[in-house]
Amino acid sequence: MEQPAEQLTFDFDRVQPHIVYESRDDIKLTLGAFSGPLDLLLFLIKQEQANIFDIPIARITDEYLKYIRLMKTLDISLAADFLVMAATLIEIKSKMLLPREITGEPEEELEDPRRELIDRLLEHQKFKNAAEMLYERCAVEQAVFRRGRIESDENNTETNASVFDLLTVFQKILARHKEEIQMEIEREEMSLAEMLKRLKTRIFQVKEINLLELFQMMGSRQELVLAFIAILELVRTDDVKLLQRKTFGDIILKKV
Amino acid sequence: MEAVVETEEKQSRGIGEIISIVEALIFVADEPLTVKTLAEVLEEDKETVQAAVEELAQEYEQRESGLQIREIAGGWQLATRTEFHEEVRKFLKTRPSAKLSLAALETLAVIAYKQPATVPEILEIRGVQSASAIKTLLDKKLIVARGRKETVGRPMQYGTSKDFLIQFGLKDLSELPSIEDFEDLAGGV
Amino acid sequence: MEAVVETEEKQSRGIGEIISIVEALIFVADEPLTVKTLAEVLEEDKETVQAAVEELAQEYEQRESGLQIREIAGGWQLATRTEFHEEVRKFLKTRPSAKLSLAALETLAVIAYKQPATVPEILEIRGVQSASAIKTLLDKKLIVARGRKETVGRPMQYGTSKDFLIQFGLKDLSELPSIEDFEDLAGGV
Repeated sequence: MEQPAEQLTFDFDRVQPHIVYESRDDIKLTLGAFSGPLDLLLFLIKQEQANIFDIPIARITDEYLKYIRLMKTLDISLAADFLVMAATLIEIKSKMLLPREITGEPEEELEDPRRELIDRLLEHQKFKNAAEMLYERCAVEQAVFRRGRIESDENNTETNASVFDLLTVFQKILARHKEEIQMEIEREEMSLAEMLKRLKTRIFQVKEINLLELFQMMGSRQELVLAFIAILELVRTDDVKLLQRKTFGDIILKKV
Repeated sequence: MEAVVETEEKQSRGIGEIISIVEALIFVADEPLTVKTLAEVLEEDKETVQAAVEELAQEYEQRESGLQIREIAGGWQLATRTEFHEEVRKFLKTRPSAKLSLAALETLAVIAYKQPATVPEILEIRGVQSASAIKTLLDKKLIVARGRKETVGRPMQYGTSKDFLIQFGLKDLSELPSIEDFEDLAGGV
Repeated sequence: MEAVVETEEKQSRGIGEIISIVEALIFVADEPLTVKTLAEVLEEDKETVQAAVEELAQEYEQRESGLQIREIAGGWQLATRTEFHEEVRKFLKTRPSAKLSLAALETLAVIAYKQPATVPEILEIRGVQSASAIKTLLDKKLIVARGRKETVGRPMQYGTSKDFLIQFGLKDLSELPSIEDFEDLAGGV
């Protein structure tokens, strides 16, 4: 599986999520999915035409919970993060309801319970805009094409590797290995008599068999053992003899 | 003669010849070629090669070629000019494929600007688990693992890859607009 | 107005533009491109395209480019000029040695994760002979022999080298991503 220097093309799934208000209490989700709770919040704030620095927390919380309920009725699996945000919103809402005079401190010095959320929203918005910029860059880039394959590519069957590739490759090997083991289990077990018969038929056909090649053909450890015993048996009964044409050379099984 | 003739082993090449060889090498390379590599193969100094590459790029520009020599991912590459993308696409019968979700795109933006970034750091900014987006980006080789962060749990850190620069048409990371540039937009919700 | 305006879908192109598009198409094609194919993509007649291709080939000739547009196997192809074969060959040889074939990469992955690993063990996991891959890895100094295993046949054991750590940007082996690192990612798709 060589990898040609292929040019990737991307099409960003840019379907923007959209909520349509059918009536006062009935909202309808049309398309897409929000990339996260912050994304949904930004959308709701925009929808309400609210100021991000002065979020009408009660109204936004209601809308947010409405959306979550809708997702549930539509049986869309909801990431836990959406629920965490719901809890955060409710907490902020309740803090906002506390009468401020009780503390006796001037209002300006009180920390706005929304402060942290606003910061996160602003930070998130920045990256959302950056993502948009990346999208546009890539769209332009897709109008540029690299050269087709040339001869020098063909003898270059190399791949670039990173540690992630190592792991991915290793996982693939393990998966492949598992499959092979399963196949072995399904295979019918062979008896020594069958193996003897198989070897005899083969040796009568081809006269000579390379022992190493024969062993490599065996699909399982059990077959390997059977083949070994069968060969010993055939040598004992003088049906075949074993040859080694040079020192450390391959061992050949030859019909007598 | 007023100039001292140097006795060099290699024959000295004219600038025209250097430009031609640079063109041939950029063509056969399947990745953007750095001036450094070009200089090594040519056994010329980097300044000469840099001048040659720039001259070559200009030549392509001037003769309104269907191709362009451009700087990308720290190297030089031969590629088609954007104007003709319709015809090229028609011939290659390609339609943009391999979708990247909004989530993946956002995750990529976070990694591009915060690199090296860990999963918890990405979660903090995105407000949502990004595991599958990270997996997608790794599969598409837009990001790479960059070792572990020496902190609780030793989380893996991610950064953008060379392929990221290539796919997004960037010379290097400094070509990315600064993240603060997106702030004004943020206020305008 | 004196001229009858034809209602054609495509805008008519000048010869210069046709030449540029022909150049771009020949560049992106994997195989030599026939005039017939070019004419079809461009929706121009074959005579026009033939003239454009010939003009383009001549242009390359005249400006002493490092490349040539040549007719081969009934089609047209962009290729390096033969004069520069020495430099091209030299470049192709010096391509980054960090690149590995898939067989070598697989073998390296098994050794990295199972080290020390013997040839029979690698065979057992990969299901294919890995002798030449092991040789490649030894040549590239990515793995080293680690003594023999005290078992039948006393097979040689292999482990990853210091160069392996350097090339893959790892501080030590504990930095190798673990299955767990990516389990969440893989599961979340």
